[in-house]
Amino acid sequence: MTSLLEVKDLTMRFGGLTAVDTLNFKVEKGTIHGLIGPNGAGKTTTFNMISGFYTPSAGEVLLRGENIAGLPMHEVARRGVVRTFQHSTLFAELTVLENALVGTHMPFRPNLFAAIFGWDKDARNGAEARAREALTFFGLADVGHEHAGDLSHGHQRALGMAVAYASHPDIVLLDEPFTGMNPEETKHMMGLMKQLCSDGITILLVEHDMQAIMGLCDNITCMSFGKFLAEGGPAEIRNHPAVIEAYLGGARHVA
Amino acid sequence: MIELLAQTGLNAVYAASYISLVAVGLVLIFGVMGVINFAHGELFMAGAYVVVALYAQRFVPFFIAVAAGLVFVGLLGLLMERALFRPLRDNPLGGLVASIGFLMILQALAVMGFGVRMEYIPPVTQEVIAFSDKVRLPISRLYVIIAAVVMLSLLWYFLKRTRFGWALRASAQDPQAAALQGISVTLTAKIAMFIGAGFAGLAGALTAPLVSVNPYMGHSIIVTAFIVIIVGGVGSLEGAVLASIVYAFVHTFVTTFYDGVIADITGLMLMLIVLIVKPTGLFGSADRA
Amino acid sequence: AGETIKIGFLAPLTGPVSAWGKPGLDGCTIWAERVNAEGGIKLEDGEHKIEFVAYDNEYDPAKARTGATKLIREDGVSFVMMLGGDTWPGVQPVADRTGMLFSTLLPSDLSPDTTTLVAPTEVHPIYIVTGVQWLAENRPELKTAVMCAQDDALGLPSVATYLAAFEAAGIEMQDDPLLFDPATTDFAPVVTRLLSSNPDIVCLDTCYSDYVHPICTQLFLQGFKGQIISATADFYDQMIAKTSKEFMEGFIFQFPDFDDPALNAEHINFPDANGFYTEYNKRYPGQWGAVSWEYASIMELWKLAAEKAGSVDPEAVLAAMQEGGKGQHAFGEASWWGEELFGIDHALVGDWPVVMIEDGKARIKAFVSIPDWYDQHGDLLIKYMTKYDQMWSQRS
Amino acid sequence: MFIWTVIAAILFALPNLLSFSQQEVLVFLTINILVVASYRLLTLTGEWSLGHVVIMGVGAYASAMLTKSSGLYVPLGIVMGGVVAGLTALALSYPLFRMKGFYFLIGSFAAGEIIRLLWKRFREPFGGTKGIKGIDPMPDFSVGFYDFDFFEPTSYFYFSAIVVAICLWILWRIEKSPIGLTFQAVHWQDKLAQASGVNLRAYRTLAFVIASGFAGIAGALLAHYIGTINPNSFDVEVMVFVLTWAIVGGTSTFYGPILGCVVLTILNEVVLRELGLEQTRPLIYGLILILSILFMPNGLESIVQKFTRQKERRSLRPEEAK
Amino acid sequence: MLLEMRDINVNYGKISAIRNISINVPEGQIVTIIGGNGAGKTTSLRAMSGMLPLKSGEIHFEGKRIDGMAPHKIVAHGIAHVPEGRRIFPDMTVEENLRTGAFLRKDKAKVENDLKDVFERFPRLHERRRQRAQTMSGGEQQMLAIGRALMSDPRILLMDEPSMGLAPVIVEEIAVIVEEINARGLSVVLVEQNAVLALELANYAYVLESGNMALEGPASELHDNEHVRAAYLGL
Ligand SMILES: Nc1ncnc2c1ncn2[C@@H]1O[C@H](COP(=O)(O)OP(=O)(O)OP(=O)(O)O)[C@@H](O)[C@H]1O
Ligand SMILES: Nc1ncnc2c1ncn2[C@@H]1O[C@H](COP(=O)(O)OP(=O)(O)OP(=O)(O)O)[C@@H](O)[C@H]1O
Ligand SMILES: [Mg+2]
Ligand SMILES: [Mg+2]
Repeated sequence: MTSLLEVKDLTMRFGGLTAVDTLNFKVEKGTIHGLIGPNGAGKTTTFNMISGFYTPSAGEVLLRGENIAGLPMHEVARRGVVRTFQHSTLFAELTVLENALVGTHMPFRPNLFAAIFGWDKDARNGAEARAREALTFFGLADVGHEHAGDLSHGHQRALGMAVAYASHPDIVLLDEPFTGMNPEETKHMMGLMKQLCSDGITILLVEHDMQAIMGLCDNITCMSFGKFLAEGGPAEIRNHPAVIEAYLGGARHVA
Repeated sequence: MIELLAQTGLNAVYAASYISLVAVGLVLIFGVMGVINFAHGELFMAGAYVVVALYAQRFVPFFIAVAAGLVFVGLLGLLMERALFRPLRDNPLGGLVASIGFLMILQALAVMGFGVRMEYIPPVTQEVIAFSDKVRLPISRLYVIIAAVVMLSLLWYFLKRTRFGWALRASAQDPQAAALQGISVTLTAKIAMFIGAGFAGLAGALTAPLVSVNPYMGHSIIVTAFIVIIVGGVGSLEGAVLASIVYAFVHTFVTTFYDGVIADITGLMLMLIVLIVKPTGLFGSADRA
Repeated sequence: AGETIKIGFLAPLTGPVSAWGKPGLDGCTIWAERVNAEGGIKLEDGEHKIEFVAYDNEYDPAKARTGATKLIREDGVSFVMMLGGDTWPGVQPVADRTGMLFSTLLPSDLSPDTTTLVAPTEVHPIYIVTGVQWLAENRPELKTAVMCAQDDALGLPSVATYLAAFEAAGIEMQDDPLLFDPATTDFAPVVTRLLSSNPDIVCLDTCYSDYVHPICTQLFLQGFKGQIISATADFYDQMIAKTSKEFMEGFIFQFPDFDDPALNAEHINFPDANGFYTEYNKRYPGQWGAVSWEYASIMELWKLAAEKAGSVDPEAVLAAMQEGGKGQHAFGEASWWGEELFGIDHALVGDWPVVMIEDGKARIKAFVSIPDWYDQHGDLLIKYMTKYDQMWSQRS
Repeated sequence: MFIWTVIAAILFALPNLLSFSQQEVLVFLTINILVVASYRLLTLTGEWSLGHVVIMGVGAYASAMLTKSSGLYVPLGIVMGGVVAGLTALALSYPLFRMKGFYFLIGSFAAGEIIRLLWKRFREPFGGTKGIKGIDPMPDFSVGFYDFDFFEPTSYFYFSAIVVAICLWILWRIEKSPIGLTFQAVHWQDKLAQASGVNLRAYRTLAFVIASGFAGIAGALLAHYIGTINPNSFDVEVMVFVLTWAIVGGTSTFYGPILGCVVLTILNEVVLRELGLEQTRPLIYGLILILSILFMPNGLESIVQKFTRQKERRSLRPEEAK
Repeated sequence: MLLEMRDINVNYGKISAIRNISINVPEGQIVTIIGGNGAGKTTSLRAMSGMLPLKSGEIHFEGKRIDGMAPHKIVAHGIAHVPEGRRIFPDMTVEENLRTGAFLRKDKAKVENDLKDVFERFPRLHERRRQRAQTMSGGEQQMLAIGRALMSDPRILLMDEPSMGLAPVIVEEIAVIVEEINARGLSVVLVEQNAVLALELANYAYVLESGNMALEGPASELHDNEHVRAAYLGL
């Protein structure tokens, strides 16, 4: 059986530097998969290659067996791979509802002539319904008319996920969604992700917050200096000597 | 033929000189203030009018008038910084509109002060270095070449060898973070505006006896300067100088061997081709666009 | 005295082309003061003062149209003077509809479609043939020429005319005319190219003074020693100062200073040219140029016609102006002409002065007849005009 | 609906309240409204072009040439002007949309200058520097109760106002549609938009082509009114005016740029001229630009917004009281 | 008292961000400010380094009043700020970024020494000293921002969430750094979401809640405070 997403010998070179080096891992459908590693290990670069932001120097990105490496970002998105960004990247000047509506771009592709003459009532209603559904899912239903830039930090994070959710993704790539959150908010966010997952959406997660990683992931891949280091469940990874050495350290300050 | 090539080469060196003075000023201002100074051509014009007012009408020695041109236009730059660009720091489109307004004002003031007619400026010197009968470099043009080389070298030294260069780059990239390193962003902005505008004024003042000085003379120079800084890569001083040289040679040679209108089209095509091949110009980096 | 008569002045007064409008308005102001001081214009119903109403068209056809509407329909002017060029086609529908009498400096605006537009002073660029003819007659040793021109609406017809004139005079062109962009400021490359073929004559075409001055300076600095011919040489004293008296000696062009004694001659129709020149220079020192007197001379023509007609009704004035196919041109009686080139005989053509710089001062050397030249060489002119798409039927 | 009827009635009455030359200004103003409104559509995607006025010129040239040479019916020519302008934009989008921001700004300027140089250089068929004269006017016709005489500014105003109103309606529909939203998304966060499946290049091009098409229609309207066009009618100075209208008016609402166009045109063409400030006009206009941007950084629209918001609040209060 | 903030109020436009905040930083101590999102921690730090104008209140540094001064003047007094969001200079190389941190310093030899120091602490920065800062990974940029602040040889270091985006091993390293520079006599103001870490390091702590000062006290006391444990430590 093919996995939902598989990277095969994925490699990215910047000049003389090999940021990602023949990396291999598989993400199974319906799971939350963690990708961890020291700073500069190549996690964001891997995300960028999967999502089409970079074209890999070598290797393949297989989505349900189809190689999507090198496709432009919007094409990758249309195949069901949707990413969110480090920091809260949102349409700050648009309202929350409008943000979510942009997210419905793929399921309800706008049509110019229909839009002018108003023949797209169904599509618009459908898009709005989906957008509201996404907002409700992430507890944002009440703030739909506010500008995204005015939202609190936590709400902005939730909105970022709602935008992704609205586009009916098969798999979402989340890059450090927990940064800048206090333990309370982290817990809330973890709840949201579990909901996403139970909604049938696969998650690939990069994070340095071990509370979140260990609490969420079914499977964790650890990389270091661009290379595969270890893989396994949270318990396994937590106690993996190489991972402790390269990444976790004494974990004196980590929950 | 050799002579024609040599003379054309000399013509091109001169053109490269004044174009690069103007273009470098424009880049400096864009780099630090983040606005496109549409009034840059009019600063050039203002420099020329200083020479009209002092040298042509009041018989102040030419080089003193040129220095005055540099300083006066530099001060205009400071005025723009204080009155327009500082209040509009977070509003690049606003800065653009303000510079357009300033352009109109400068033009109108020139018309009111001096009339629309071309101004007369007595020649500074009529001496010519004659390499041969057909290869001649007028001293007045040599002044421009020397001034460009000297001023650009000084600027280069100033930027690379003094802390100001750091300050300039840092405040261009992130003014707030620059302030946190102890850099006075306002001072940096003032210096950049003074130098940027002053260079335009210097170019205008020096070339004033060689061109027809009128209130609308800024237009063609700014069009050229725009092309040049785009080809060079916005924000890159080296790029601006290199592109000035390339543009001046291409334009001058095409003018001499074909004609002036073809030269304009060639210049623009050159720019489009550079941009198609490298959308950020020769020296530009992708993220500053 | 009766009601004041208003004359529209519809030309660029601001912007880059304003040098073609503003000095003309200044000249007209002086002209009007002089006429009004003598009581004004004498019509059937008595004397009337004259007043100019100006509208700045910024050399934009749309604004010119607005201006024409305002002048005619709101200010009630009796005659509208324009620079013409780009702005005329915008005004043309207004002229056709209102029947207002218009004048232009540029006869290339003429066409049979509009019967109320006249080009009564500067029959640009046809008059330049006189300079070439005079040069060929008086300096037969000059055999070869080169030419440059700005690539615009004035440059091209005049290129065609000079080519015809040189061919008629048996002077050989050594190179195709060199066209440059009107925005050019550095003329060294242009001059280098011109001089590369060692010509006897350098022809500057109808360059504006913004071009003539730097080109001459460059010719001087790049060591040219031959003959220069140009349509205009406004502010030639400055050119002399920028080059040298010797260099400019013998420079030929077509626009006299109005203190020239030759303008006191009986056949000249510009009243007290010398006095006008003095007054103009007093008020606008250093601003005298071709444009300064041309609009005023059109007014003089109009005034004579209006007085003859006894009214300012445009139709009547035009009829009086053109009575017998003759008109009172500034430089003497002339004929209404132009059918072949412009499709209509609305250009006033007669003698035109050939001016030469002698000992640092412009002097009229001769008045040469344009119609005579045309009778002999008209086919050449038409050939080149056709080549440069300048015939009225070619104008799109 | 009622409000639109009132506006229509006012527009109908408007020319009769004006002097002849003001009627002329009104015609040009109407056309310019379409120019800024179409420009706004492009700026929705965050790109500021300096070639918009040249594209408008492409429409003008196309319509003028088609009606002149092949005798195309003028209204069809106007539509074709829009089509040709749109197609030109489509061709230009290939090189131009490799650039962004400042590069696009100057790149579009260069592309425009090349087009203008081509007009100047090729007397056949573009007429060279003199451009095209004697462009066919709109053929007069009668609708029973009103005789359209297109020499009269009033008639042409009614005609162009109808055309412009239709165009504005379409532009407005687009802006308020999911497509308009996508344009804004492309502007504010192009990466996030892309991650939502938006084809950036396609949407940028779409906005450019639509905006250019309407600019082309505006150009054609202008050409058939004045009867002449030349390369200088579409030079960067005109562009600068469009740019200042759009920015001084404001960039956050549909009506902002239109407001800027109306207010600045009235100030420049009517008020300053009436004050007899013929020759100091550029000076005062420049001052107005600077002061308005300094004191209204969010544009004229911000005043309107303040006003309407106050109204909203006022109308809310009684409900709160309940 | 090295740094003293008295009754500070700061507004963003019309919106009040912090109200009547007083914070004292004694010489040689580590002080932490904790609080939820939007509590006003960043705002407080920005007020200290002069990046935001005060609505009211006073700030004294070594007895001199510094509020109202331009930020670059305040920095010259010896205040270094690791800003939220890193704010590195994207087009400069790593080394250039670090040297910009020493912009005001004249003691060349010591600057070189400090540079070596930073490179030793963050070998990754040394390895990449010629790389354009923008292309560094998120965590690498954070290291760079901290290194840059250290390069100014400050008297007091304001750190806004220094552990953000860093791998657990590096977070430990940061803790070590803070302890070490503190041992050298530097004062530190630490803003952290990772309250466990912050309270462990700090001598004294302030708790902000939606712009108001909710609690303050010695760090060890707050660590045992019920409310703090529930709200910020996730216990
Ligand atoms: N455009 C680039 N040019 C050169 N080097 C780059 C470029 N982009 C990334 N790198 C380098 O590649 C390595 C991997 O970077 P990446 O951003 O993938 O790390 P990461 O695992 O996401 O780290 P972090 O946890 O700190 O975010 C880093 O060392 C980085 O400096
Ligand atoms: N630039 C700004 N403009 C307007 N309001 C702002 C701005 N920056 C912050 N605020 C508001 O000021 C308040 C305090 O924000 P501040 O950034 O100081 O919080 P913080 O405690 O640092 O939060 P975080 O943990 O999210 O960094 C918040 O309500 C925030 O929304
Ligand atoms: Mg990363
Ligand atoms: Mg903060």
